[in-house]
Amino acid sequence: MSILHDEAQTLIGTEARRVLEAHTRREVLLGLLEAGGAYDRGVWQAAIEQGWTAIAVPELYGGLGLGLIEEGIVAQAMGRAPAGVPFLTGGDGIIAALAASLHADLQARWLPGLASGQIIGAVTLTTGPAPLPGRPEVRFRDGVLSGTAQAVVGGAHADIALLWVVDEHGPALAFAELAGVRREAVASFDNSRGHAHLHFAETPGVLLAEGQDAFTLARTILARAAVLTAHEQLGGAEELLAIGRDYALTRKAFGQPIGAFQSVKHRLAELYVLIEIARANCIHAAARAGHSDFIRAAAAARLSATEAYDTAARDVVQIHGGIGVTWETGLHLHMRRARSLAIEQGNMLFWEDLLAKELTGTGA
Amino acid sequence: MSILHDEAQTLIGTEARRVLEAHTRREVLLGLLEAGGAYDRGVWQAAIEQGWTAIAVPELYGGLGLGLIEEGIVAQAMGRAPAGVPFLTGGDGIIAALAASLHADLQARWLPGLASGQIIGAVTLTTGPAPLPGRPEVRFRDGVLSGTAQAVVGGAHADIALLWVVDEHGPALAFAELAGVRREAVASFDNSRGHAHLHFAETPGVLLAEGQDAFTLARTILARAAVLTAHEQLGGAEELLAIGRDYALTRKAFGQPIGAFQSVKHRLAELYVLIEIARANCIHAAARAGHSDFIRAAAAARLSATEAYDTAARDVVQIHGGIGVTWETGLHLHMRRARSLAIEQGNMLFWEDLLAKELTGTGA
Amino acid sequence: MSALDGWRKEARAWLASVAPRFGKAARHRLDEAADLALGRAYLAARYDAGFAGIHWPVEVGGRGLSPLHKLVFEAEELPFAMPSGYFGVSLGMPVPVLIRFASDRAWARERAIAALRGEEIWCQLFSEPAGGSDLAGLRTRAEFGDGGWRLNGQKLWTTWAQHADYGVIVARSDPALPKHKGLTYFWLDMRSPGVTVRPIRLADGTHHVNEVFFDEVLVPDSQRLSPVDGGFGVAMATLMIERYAGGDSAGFGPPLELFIETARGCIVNDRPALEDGRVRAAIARAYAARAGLDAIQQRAMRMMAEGMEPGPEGSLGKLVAVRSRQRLSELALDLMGSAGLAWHLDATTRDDWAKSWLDAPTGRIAGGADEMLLNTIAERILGLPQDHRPDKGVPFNQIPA
Amino acid sequence: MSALDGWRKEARAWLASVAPRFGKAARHRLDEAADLALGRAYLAARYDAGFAGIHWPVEVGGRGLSPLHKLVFEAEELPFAMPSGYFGVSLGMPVPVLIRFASDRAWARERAIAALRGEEIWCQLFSEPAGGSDLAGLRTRAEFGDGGWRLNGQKLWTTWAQHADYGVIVARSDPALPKHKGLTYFWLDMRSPGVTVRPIRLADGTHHVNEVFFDEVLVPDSQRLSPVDGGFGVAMATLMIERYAGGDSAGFGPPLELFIETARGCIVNDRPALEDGRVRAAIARAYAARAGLDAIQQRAMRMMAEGMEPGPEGSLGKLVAVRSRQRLSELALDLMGSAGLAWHLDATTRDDWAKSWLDAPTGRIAGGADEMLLNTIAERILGLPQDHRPDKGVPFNQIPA
Repeated sequence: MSILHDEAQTLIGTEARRVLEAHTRREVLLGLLEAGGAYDRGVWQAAIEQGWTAIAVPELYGGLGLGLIEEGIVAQAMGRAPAGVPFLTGGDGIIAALAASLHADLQARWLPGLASGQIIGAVTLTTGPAPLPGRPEVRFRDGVLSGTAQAVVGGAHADIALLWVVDEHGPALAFAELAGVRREAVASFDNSRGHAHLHFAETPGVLLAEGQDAFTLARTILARAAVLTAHEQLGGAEELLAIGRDYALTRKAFGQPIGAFQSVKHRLAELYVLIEIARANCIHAAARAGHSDFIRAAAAARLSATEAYDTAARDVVQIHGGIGVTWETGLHLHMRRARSLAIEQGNMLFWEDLLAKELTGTGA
Repeated sequence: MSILHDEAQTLIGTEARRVLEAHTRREVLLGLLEAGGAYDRGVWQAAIEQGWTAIAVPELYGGLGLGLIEEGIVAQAMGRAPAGVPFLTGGDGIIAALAASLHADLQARWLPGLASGQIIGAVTLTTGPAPLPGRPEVRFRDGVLSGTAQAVVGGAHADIALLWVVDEHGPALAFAELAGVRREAVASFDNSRGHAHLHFAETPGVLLAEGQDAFTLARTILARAAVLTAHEQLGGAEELLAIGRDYALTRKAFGQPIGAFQSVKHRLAELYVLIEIARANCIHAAARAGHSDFIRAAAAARLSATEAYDTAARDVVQIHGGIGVTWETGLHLHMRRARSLAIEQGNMLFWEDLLAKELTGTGA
Repeated sequence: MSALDGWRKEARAWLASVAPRFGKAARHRLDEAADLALGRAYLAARYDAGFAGIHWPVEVGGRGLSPLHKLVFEAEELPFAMPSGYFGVSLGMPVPVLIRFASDRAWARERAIAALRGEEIWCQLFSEPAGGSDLAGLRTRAEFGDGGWRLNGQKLWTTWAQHADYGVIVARSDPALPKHKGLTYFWLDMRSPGVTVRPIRLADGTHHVNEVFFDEVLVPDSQRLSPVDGGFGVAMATLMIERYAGGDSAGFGPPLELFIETARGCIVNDRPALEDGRVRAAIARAYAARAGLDAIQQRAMRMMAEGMEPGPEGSLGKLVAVRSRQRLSELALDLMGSAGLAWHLDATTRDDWAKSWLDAPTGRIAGGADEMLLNTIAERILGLPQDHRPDKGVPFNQIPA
Repeated sequence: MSALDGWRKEARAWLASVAPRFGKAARHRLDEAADLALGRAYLAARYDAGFAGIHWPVEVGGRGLSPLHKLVFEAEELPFAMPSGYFGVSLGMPVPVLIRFASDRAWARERAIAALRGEEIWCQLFSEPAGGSDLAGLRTRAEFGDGGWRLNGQKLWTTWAQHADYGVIVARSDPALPKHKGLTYFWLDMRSPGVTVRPIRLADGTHHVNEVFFDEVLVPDSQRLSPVDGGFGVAMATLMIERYAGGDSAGFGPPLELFIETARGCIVNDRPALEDGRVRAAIARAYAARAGLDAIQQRAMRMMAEGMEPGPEGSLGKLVAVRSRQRLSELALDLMGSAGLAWHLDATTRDDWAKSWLDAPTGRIAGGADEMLLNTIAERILGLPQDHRPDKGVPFNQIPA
């Protein structure tokens, strides 16, 4: 149980923050909001150069053979930026799914490209009206896929996808190349996420897991995504706290810094508390991958990080007053990201229920 | 729709507060906490002399022929005290049930005594694990009752009861004299409420309503109880706000009144907000008795008043620091009452669901 | 109540009759200029139909009816989504102040009617970069000299200044006095030389607030609406009007019915969302809060109708309603799952959760931030001490920036 | 982790072996005197078994193991409900301070061992009527003269003073200095002439805190634990020990498992309560908060074990845990319906929701009120400005009462 980062891990974090600070420009992020289906190519290039795409890929396939802890550290820095690229979480899901599958051919075909960043992967476990539905909207029959996966994160740009589908026996996990798939970009309040509907029509696909195996693997992959997303949320919340604190020290009202008023002090202190709880849960969850308590650790991280980022978005904007709601100041970049991340990997109600099921043995 | 009290109503409120202030002594209330199954006889005598027991009884039977508005005004003053007598709400329920029944004999037999306060009534709609259960614990068969009604408010002292029972066809409303019933007083954290288990064993009873009629009447009576209890909660919350405000003005820390610190100011201001919303909902609901929107108005009053009193109990104790948690200071009298009132007329989840059902047409 | 019921029916009938010309469908995909023109036409029609200035005195062109009549009309008007938003500030604050404080009554009547008919628009120039919550900390200077007052400085967050013909403004006439004391209140022509309006874009991408710059703008002394150095009281009266005018228990977001409809289409853990306890609690709580706010407002209106002073609880509406709307909007988006990610350009804060959510922080700041409202309740209603304010009683020009 | 696992097994085995003599069943219906006597016997047995002073230095009678070892033992000990509560303050704050600040090391070792064995009990005399949160505002006087210091005044909220043999105390040695500066820290014999202990009853009816009066109590200068007028620093060190010692993610209330078991027996609208979204949310949220606090504490322990300074986030446990416990206890009572009204005299805050709920406000005040903890986080961790404090730097005897 590695709950203290070692030197190498600490260095990854410091580097990631440095690189992302150097490559992130607010004007670019604001521009992305109005450019449907675009993302921050500069940051993606940096991510590739830094080897972030390779972290979880086995060394055999050109990866670094590291794991969720290191990916989480990078995700936290991405959340802080907040970066305009949505691919690392989906990439982790596909890497994990391929690694867990027995398809050595698929591994050899795709893992090197995922590691090098040449290939972008997406995952559709939480698309549509509810996460991991009992009746997925994409059908798999006779080796081909049909139906629509809705508002897939990174779907506008992905080369391959891991899909939650239904076959003759029920829900299953499938893999597909997206080259021939019709993509319909979704105009979103957080456009750089590359949300797109993927319309499958007799698209060739490969079944990775069926039945209980599919459920178990899907939950594990979703839990990994939740942990990574929680790290992003944590990073975003931290950044907002830092912004709010600085503003509270410099902005004056009634003859003193607004940070001297208890309403502002206590709001920021409460936010600090939420962030530290989220941080502790994130660090813990990343270290529990592969253990029997991983799902509950992931759920705890996800719930506390969502609460921290949501609260940060509400409260730090509020502390800023009017300046907080202008386009140019850009706090809304975090506000938008807080909401898209809250939605993308399954909403709070889903995670509350999943955790409650783990703890009580009772379903809803 | 009388949402402004008229002169007579305003006078009832002023008088009720005056009388209750004159008759309420903190030492007596503290003593009641340790005397299982006792109540504040002085206040009950005053209530009888003031005619509060007669408010809702038709004039024909020696009552005042007034309604929920006037009862609510008195309940609010009772909550403020907080009075050590739990009988008015149960009395209203029995009066309403008898008035709605076609049993002129029961009306003539009991309403005059209820009006004069010689007879104490209790209601068992919310006893047991959940309010208005589909399978009540007391059975009615061949004119007699058996089984236990759990922790009935005022049950230790009541002469008659309105009962939620099950007969051959399902849940029903029954009436019974309690003279021969074994009572088992419940040691409670709010002992003056006279909580007692009522053990029925072949006790004679009268059926008042069956089937859908029983449900409809029970809901109406429960809604009346909710409105009266909401008024009590409102009164308690108001009193706590007044206590908290006074303390914040007089207690000093760090060289100034603690009321100058925003954490204290904003806590009290938020409490004021909750109280005014509860007050508006209470006044509105009391005026809607008999209308088709009564249930939803009652639920809104109940929900907002419970939130106001709970918050007041938490926050005003907190503002007081150590002195707030001593036995002698007696803030815990309100804290205990906040919890007993929150439980007695159906918990928050019940009222949320009832209101949601009204608004959405969908059951849980 | 029957008189009011009759009024309600009348209003509904008229609104339904003009809805095809002015309502949501007619406004679909209009650009702002066309929508504003339609709005002006709507206001003229509304005036002619007798539904304008409902509770204003007849002497200034109003109908002289009760505030309840106004409330009823507005409740009926809301669902039609008429293009009346451009005139909300104008008719809500500056013109009522004019009616109350302008000494030239005939001129005030002329302005009032023009504003009611949508021919003229007024804006309110209060906030500044250095002081949002701290209104009295404003720095725009008004210096008296030849021909009147000369204004120099900058205002911020001025709603619809880009369309305004006139504005009301508070400026610092004597910086040697403590900050609340050296302020004077004027009206001015927004086309005066030296006035520059620059739009500000908000988080949701819209452009309805502005920066306004004043460079040697001449304002004759006849346009003064307060005593010299006595403008703070008039400004506070304006804000009070604003606070009461701001009554909407939905917090200017979608009605609760829309939340219920949204939830009806959603799934929580393979069951209908409306069966989920958390969703049910959110609905019940929002209803209880809104019902309370509605009851407070109705009671206030009724008291006003009976010549009584309404209680101070009238001021808490925005505080409760906008926070509640913010949370409800977040929950709606969460429930919608990936469908909640979509952004509809044409949507409004009244009919779309994403729009309502993204705009909610503006609502929590505009017209008094939450924290200021809580302070006001604590100090004015509960009588608690004022916060420590180091600038209290200090000459304005000696307060460190 | 295997060393710790071994330690955990050892602890569990020993605890199970003595549970019949000291555990919950053995304590059933004992009066306080008998329970305290049992507690002393338990502490002696615990010391002899090597589970006392686990992370204290060997030189003062401790085991010299890591804080993690202590944490593990406490987690194992908790479910047995051993009679160790009387010694919690004693071993938590005063004795560690003594170990750290007493100059007579042999004597300190003697006291430490006696305290570990339950033979002696120490109390902490800090709070006063005039200042709960404002520790430095205390008024108890210490005047130096013949034979040492003379103490006069009154302390409040002193836990278990009625059983204490010794106490540590902060008193005002120079009222002409600003309030933080004129304080001195001593230890004293609670049986000294002039010391009077009077119990205070709390809201839940229990008697574990006291008023303590000092009337010309003589304390030799050798019992001084701080420089003259330099006691505030030592007092703050004590409070820091208290804040870290106070780690319990259940907020000293029942474990989450009990909530789940309680809910398992409840019905919400004719369905099992555990299927209700609100109940599920409460369970999930409480778990997330507690898991976070546990992870923070484990990380801190691990850092300490590796010789690093743990982060400041260690101080937020009580703030989160007790508030969470308060809400969870309320919800548990609500869910139980009329069964929730019952009051069990024998119950504890660890195993009964009514008891936990009624005692929760004490938890939110003792050892630093929520508001003080938030201020500390804001000022010490986030570097935000201190509140306005009119008494800052003013000689204590010139601050208006």
